[in-house]
Amino acid sequence: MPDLEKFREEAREWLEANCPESIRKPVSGEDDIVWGGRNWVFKSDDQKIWLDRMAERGWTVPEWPKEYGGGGLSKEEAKVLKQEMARIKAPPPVNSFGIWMLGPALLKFGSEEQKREHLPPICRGEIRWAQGYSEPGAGSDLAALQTRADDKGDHYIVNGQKVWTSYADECDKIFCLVRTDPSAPKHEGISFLLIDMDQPGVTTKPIRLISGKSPFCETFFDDATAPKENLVGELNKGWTIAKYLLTHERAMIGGMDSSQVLGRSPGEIAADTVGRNSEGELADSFLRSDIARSDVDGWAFMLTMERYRDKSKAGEGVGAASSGLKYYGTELNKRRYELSMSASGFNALKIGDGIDSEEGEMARRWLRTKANSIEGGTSEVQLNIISKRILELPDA
Amino acid sequence: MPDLEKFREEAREWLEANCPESIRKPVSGEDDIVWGGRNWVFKSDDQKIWLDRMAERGWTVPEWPKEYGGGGLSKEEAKVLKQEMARIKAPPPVNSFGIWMLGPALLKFGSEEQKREHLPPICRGEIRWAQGYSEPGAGSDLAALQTRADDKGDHYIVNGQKVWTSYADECDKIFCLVRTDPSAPKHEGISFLLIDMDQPGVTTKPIRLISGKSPFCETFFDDATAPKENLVGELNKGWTIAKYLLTHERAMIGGMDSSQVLGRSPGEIAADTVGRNSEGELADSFLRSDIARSDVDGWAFMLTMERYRDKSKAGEGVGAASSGLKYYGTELNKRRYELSMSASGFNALKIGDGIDSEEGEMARRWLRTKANSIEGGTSEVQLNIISKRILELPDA
Amino acid sequence: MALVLNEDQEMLRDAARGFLRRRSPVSELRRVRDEQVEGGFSRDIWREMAEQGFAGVLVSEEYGGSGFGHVAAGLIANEMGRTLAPSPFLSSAVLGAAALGRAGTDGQKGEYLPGIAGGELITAMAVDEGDKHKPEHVTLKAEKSGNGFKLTGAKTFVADGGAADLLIVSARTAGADEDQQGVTLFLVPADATGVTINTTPTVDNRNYADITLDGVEVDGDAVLGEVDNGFVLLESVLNAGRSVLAAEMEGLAKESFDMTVDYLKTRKQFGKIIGTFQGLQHRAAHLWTELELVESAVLKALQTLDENFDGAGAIAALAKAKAGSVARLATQEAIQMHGGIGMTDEHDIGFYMKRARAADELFGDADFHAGRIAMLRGY
Amino acid sequence: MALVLNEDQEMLRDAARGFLRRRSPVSELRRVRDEQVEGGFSRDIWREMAEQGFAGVLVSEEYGGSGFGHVAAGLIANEMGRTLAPSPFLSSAVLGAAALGRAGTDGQKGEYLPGIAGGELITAMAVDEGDKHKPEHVTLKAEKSGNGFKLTGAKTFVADGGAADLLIVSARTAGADEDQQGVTLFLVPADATGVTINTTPTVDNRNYADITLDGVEVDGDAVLGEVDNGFVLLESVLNAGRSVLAAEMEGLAKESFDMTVDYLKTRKQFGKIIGTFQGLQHRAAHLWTELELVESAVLKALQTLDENFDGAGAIAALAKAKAGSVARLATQEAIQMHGGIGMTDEHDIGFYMKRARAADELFGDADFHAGRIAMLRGY
Repeated sequence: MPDLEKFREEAREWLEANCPESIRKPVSGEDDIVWGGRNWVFKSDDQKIWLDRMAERGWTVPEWPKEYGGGGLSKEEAKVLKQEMARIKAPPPVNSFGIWMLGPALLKFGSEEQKREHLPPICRGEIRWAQGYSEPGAGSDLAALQTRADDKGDHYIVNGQKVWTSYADECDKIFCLVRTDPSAPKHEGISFLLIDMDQPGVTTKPIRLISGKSPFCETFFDDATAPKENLVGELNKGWTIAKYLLTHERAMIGGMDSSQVLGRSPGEIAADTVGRNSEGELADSFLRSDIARSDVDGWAFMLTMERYRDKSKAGEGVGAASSGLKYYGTELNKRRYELSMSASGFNALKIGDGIDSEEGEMARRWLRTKANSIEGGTSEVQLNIISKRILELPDA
Repeated sequence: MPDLEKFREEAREWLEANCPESIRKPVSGEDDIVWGGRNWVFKSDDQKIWLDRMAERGWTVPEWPKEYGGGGLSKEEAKVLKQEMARIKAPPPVNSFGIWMLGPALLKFGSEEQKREHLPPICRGEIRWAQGYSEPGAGSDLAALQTRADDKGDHYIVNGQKVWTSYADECDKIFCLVRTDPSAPKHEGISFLLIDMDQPGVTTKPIRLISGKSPFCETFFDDATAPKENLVGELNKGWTIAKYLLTHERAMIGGMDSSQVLGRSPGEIAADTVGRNSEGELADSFLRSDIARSDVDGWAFMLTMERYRDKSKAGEGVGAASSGLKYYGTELNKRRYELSMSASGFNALKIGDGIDSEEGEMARRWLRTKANSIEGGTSEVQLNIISKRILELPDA
Repeated sequence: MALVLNEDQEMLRDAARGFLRRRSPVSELRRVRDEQVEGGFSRDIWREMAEQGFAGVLVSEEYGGSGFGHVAAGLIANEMGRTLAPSPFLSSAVLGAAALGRAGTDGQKGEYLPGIAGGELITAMAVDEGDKHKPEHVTLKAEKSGNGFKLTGAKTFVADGGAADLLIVSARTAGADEDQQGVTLFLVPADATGVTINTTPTVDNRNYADITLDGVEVDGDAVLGEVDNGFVLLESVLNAGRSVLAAEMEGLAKESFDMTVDYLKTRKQFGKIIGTFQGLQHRAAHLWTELELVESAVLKALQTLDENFDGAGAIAALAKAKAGSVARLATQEAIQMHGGIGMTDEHDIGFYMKRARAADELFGDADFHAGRIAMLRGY
Repeated sequence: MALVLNEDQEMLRDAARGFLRRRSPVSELRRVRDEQVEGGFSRDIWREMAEQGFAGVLVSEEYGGSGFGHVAAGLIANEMGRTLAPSPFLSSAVLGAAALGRAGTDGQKGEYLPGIAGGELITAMAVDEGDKHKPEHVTLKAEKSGNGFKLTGAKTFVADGGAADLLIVSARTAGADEDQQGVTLFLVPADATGVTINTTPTVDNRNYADITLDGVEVDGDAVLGEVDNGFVLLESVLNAGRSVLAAEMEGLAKESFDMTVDYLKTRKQFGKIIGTFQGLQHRAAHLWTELELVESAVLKALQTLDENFDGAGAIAALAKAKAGSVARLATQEAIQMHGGIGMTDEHDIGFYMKRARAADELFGDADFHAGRIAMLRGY
């Protein structure tokens, strides 16, 4: 494919010319991540320059159509661009739930007007979106949500509470699942609604986790309003969009590379703390066998992600199998962190003064992994999905 | 307690005088086990002498009342007798399902006439009993049994099929759960009935297991008869007796000592096949850690049996906790044998010509352990019992 | 001895439970954390505990304790595990009292034991030097110096090191770095010249310290037990500590299990009480059996300590191994079964998982002790 | 290469499946066992398999094979796993063909490969000497003798050793017992003077042999590859065998899983289809994810062999490790979920568990290969 190589050359040249030197480095902390939005404060001028230049070219979302602010690139071109960015250690110009979640939903289910209104500001990092799915009473049973949007002619009045809304306290808008028909069966009275955060009826409260400070918030709607045109897709058909995005999210959460823990493998960590015997093996039989087995599973898991990607490319759908990835990947990640903690010993137990301290990175990450098998659908829910949709085992 | 020490002296003296020298040795094979019954052929004269002398003293069933052929000993005395027998390696004079299962049931639920008729021949090893609980269609759902006993005035006519009836092809009689009221809810139409095997309506067929030849049979009832006086306990209340005996059986199966496999621990076996490193540890990290963890669990399990015995002695019931022993003990046993097989390597895979060969003891026992977590109520059933009766979790 | 509690022991347990639920529920640990209480526990509550007899449970009556013994100590620890009560019970009332009671001269006993029993004197064991427990790895040097010794080196992860008045320090007086022979125990006042104590906040919000000794001078009276032969003493004292710590883990594992079973009985999902889901029922039932095994191993270890203190090595290893692995499993399952709410700092359940991990690590984790059992069995 | 099958491969798989279900269902293994068929498989069926192209899948067209390669060999093995088809496919068509194809002289290839591809010549690899797989442990001695060598020693657990016409034997020509250097591979006719072959019936009812070589004389042409440098060759040939054996285990694990899921959908207990019990559903769903991982690892290993035969060590270890542990788990779960009926010899499911264990053990069990991966990663 000479075209692709030509594209690679152009991309490389452009990136060399346009990516500021100061930000060409691996992402190492919160300060290196740009989320955008009205409240955003760039940590450096170069961050802003980089975002603006990339946005202008449509490369903050390379595969989205050009008319909505994307780059209009093919999958292959987008992959080349990613490789070339990685080559010079160029970070993503902007991260956001708008890019990962809302954009794909609007592209698939949104009206032409909605796409034109909401997608360009996402591409340019001007509007930051939060996700409003979960509710305190609902948990894994997402469709049991109670937040209601009552029809008031040209707008909805929204009342209720969402939980696990990441960064809601810093976001401009939120996409929500709301109940628009309380009398319908629970999956059939739900709609997908876009709501402005910047109004008196919306308030947020941060959630502290067992691992300390977190991006999560509770978000409260108290007679909040949203215009009718903010309804995405059909009225009472929001569950379809929710399912689409959940599958999307599952693949993301399950697919996290878990072979390394803070840049080192559990085997390397253990070699430092327990040493090796005369055969060169870890001196601790227990750690050695547990780590080796987890490495076997980790490698086979990565190959499974590769195989699913290749299957998708070959036109075969992966479907409910994404539940398998989500389940296995998150359980594996927990296991990895348990092993890394054991390999590190006393040192990893140190966590700094106060629950919100920045110290104790290993322990905080270990604690944080425990949510992996809960968020985006618990492990138990994934097993139910596999059992029903793939194995076709009967309902009780 | 000087009385107990006096009893010990007497017992020791009597055993020394009456236990034939030739049979004072550990039980090492089928030939060393006496089951009794009309069809029994003793492997030596001394086996018969030993049985007759012990039976005369009531010591084949030391704790049963004297009037039914037992020894009338207290728990403590019976324990002393067992210790003294072990001291000189005296084997049990007779084994039987009559002693382990039917006897306790008759003592608790039988009429005076039934006790006088059936217990003494058990004590003397004259009548050998089989157990007829399971049916092919019922499995774990024992109460779903279909074998019917129809009331014909002074007798019942029995039709149906039992499975997993140990040694039924060599037994004289069988105690069965039968359905006496097909219209009642399934637990309420079951009775406990004693049936003669020696009649045209009863036939048996041995069952071959994955481990080869087995004592199990299928037993078929085709218009078999049983007199009314053979009904134990109340009509249609047989489930009560069944539950009593199941708890009894569970404790027996779960309580098998699983720390040794053919006289050697998995750790010893592995030391021979994989050797040791310079620290004296097994050279194979995987086997070492798995075996050590299984030894930890095995020891803690044995202490739990000890604790439950002590609790019983102290007057606290163990109740549904026997399900915990059954579950844990059988799963542990399976794990032990898996480890022993892995530790033994190629050698343990050898099994001799033909499925019924006597060779390949290790492999055959390994295969046989797989039934431990099925027979006497599957592991899943035990977990259900714990969940409901101990944790009091609600029904679906 | 029958493997059950007698009536006195049951009464003691009930009393401890009542006191701890009232005076040191989980909210007390949370307070200690949030207010960054110095030393990691409330001195007032520790004094009340001492009045309850907790601090003197292993100190003989002669020195102001009750001498109830290790089963009693385990019952108290078990209840402390249930409420995650922060206190120097393990360091001072168990390790300190056992070490001094076992090997102290009359002078040493008279000087320290009444203070321990009264809750006024707090001791801490300074054993480890690396990131994993390895008591024979002793490089902290004690050189003869005048009538006494000069100690130089560093210890890590000393439980209650930041609150201790008296440190019990393992030091090398002879032999190579990993030899058991040549280890000596010393009593070192925490305020001695040359002692630096840095507390290290940890996931379980208890109080640990890294301690440096820079040419600390002590006199001959500071030796606890025999010179060069301290390792056997150290091990038997640690075995008491491990067994009591196992009892604490038993308590915390059971409490988190009870909380979880309660939650399963009330939480609804998909229109059903989640406790009706067989997937969760079976995991809960399995955990119950594991907890039964822990109870047996722990009780046997404690009884053995009361009967034959020095012969309790293997059974202490069993108790610590089994309690450690099951406490970790139980608390991890507790979080998963609680779902999102269990991940929030607002809910107590996370505190149990954090303590389980730190307690497992302290004085040898489950694998360390399973490995000891393997060595004892010849593999 | 994309980690999916292409159309040709799918066609090959479907053809193999059709043939094996028809000609060698599980009842054929049962027949071989019950009738104690010599060699452990039917020569007639093996000839038919050769006609289907199974025997020549790794033999180049020049020597009468199809040269389809390792992915193809794996697909055939996978289907053989599904029906537990007894045949010398692994020993002869994979190990024999790979060894000769890789290292044979033109003369050796011309002499043996056409026979292998045609199914007339059966080879077997004689590697192990102890009870656990350890290919570098070679004490069978090959001493120079005239123009050739004299071989003395014993091998154990030689798959298809009782049916083989030609043995490929690892022998020590230099170095110490466990050195990799100094190992040489020899081609030894099974009927050579001094060769004693004792077949050992095993749980999987396949054909293994203990083989003794008592001063067996072979000439220089019997050396396969280089003298003293045979270990690298042996390892790469074994890696092909391990990967294909992993594919067989994938097949048998999946078949036993499918049988079990079908059973869960029909068997009733307590008035309900047992497949409705969430306890069993979750275990089945977990197994399904494990089987997905096996499929990925096995396919990657086979593809790697086709691309870079000598570089497939680590991935072959992964495939064998993952397939071995999951095949054992899957077949054990299959028995438990089948309940009593699964314990009877009459039911086929037990055969799957027996084969899973023997196949796991052959050429290194799951732990052996996890250990190799650990060594490669530096621990």
